[in-house]
Amino acid sequence: MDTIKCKAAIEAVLFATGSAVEKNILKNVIVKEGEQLSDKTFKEAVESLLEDYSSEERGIRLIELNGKLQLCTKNEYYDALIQLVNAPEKRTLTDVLLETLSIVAYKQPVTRAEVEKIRGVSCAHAINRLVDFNFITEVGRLDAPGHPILFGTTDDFLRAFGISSMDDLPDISPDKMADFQKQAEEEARIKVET
Amino acid sequence: MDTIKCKAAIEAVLFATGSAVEKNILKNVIVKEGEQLSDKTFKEAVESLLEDYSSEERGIRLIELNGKLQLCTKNEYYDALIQLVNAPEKRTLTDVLLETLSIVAYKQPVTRAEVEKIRGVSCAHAINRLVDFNFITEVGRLDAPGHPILFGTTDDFLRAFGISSMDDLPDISPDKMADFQKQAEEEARIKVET
Amino acid sequence: MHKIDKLDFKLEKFEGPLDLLLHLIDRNKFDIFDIPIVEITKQYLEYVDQLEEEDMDVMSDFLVMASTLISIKSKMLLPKDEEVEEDEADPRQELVRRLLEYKVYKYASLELKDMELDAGDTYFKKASIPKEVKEHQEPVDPFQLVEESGITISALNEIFQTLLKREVARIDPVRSKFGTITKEEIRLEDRMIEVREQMKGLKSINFKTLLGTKRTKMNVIVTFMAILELMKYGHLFIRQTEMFGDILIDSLE
Repeated sequence: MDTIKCKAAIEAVLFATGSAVEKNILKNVIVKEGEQLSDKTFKEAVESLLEDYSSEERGIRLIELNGKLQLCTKNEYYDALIQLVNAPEKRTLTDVLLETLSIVAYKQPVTRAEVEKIRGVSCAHAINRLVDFNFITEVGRLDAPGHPILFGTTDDFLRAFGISSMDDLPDISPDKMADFQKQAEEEARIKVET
Repeated sequence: MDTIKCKAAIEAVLFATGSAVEKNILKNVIVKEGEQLSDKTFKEAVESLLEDYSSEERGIRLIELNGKLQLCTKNEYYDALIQLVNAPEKRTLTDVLLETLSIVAYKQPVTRAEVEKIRGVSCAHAINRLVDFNFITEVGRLDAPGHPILFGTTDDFLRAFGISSMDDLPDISPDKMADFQKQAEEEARIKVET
Repeated sequence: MHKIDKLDFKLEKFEGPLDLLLHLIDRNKFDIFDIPIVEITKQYLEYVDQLEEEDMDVMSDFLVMASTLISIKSKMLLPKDEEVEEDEADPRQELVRRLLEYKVYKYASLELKDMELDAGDTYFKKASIPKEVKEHQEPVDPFQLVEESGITISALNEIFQTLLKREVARIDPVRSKFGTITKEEIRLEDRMIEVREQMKGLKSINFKTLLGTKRTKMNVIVTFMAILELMKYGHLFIRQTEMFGDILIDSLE
């Protein structure tokens, strides 16, 4: 199977399902009996598709989500298409939900108690809401007394926030922490000076 | 609005709806407020899109029908889709199927009602599966109210079980039947006596 | 240090004690690494005082922090032992760590908010599976099916024999000799009336007599239930002289 045929097959499958498909599943289903599809060819096809779709004359986007591929529209055509399709109602998350979600996103897998420790307030309600929205889900149980639920984020979370993988989360590395400290120190200095 | 932007917008809208959209409706929804879109540009965009989609490296087709446009999967990739969507359910001969098959084999030609009488439970599903598997087939109709279907085994059944004709089916001797009857009666008697 | 504006404060909505503390630090332009604990505790408590009317769940979270602040304050006010001072950690250290940690996630949540706004305009298509694909039926290989299940023709024979045996056993052999089997429907209410009819003029009756020839399981159960019901209403009384012996029913009417 050559790159061109492979590209076409990937596009066909992604278009029809509309959902996110694991790359390895995709690779398996597009190979016809008696045919060969090397990892290299498949990879090239995916890359070529990603490039094609990024072109300005395309209204569709190809996105990667945790090793899955999915087609979706480009944001700028939302106003046009919303006139013809029923899109799920947009929901904006409250600050409480966003804070809770960001802790789960960065600390996952994480228990409710850990989230509450960081936020300093109880957040059973926020956790439940996020589970309802399918932004977070139970990913296991902590091996500790009471076996508390461990939460993690879902693909829906990635989609809703336009994130391809957890690496795309805003950087809050120690460097960033240091920035905060510096910023805080500078603010303090300005205060002293004024 | 230039041809390139127009192409992208058309693609986005057609992708989102997944169904056939009237060209004039399409033209109306893609124009943003304060923008202009000439018939000529729109026509050019559609033609250019039709050409793009006819390329061999596309898995999606753009079809024009009665003044409507629609995106759909190219037929040649249905096989890939089938593999993904109709996740091959594991086909096995379950106990239910084997029981039903044995009744049809020995009692043929037999109606579903007779099979159900012997098994004591309904077996519409099992009958259908066995027909799908081509182990049994309709061999006629019973001359009775409703003219129920009579089922019998197929040549595939004989071949699959390695027998050349129905005569090769192991016997159920009349003695054996009488034994069953006697045995059941005895069991019942013991129960009454205690 | 400026006095805080109470009215402004009331309007503010804080996500929790850490949020409030960060606000106070920010507003007073305090150095997060050198928080004037006396002042911040004072301001914090002023806010918590206004919270009194709020529900206890919210309050308790704020009160926990209040006690932490007071505890830090008291530690800092204690005269220091010159010799051990260097080893002793700043009592504010843990609080600073928590504030910074919280600040990081608060920052991240704001970033996420922007990302959500940007991503909100993306449309994900619903599946459009062609009819041919939906209706496709994988052809079956009967040979493979039989081979995989390891079934043989003689096994099929055994299955059939077992079924026949089961079928024969299912039919009550005694009753089947009387011809057709009719389904009996016995209602408890009807049976209660019948029992009272049968008992009319009798001082007592034997349970078996009461059943007569209708000794089906259903009749035995319903008759017994009818007796229990009638006993409950005080129409009769039952006794049994020995275990598994006859049940005698005495009329109380």
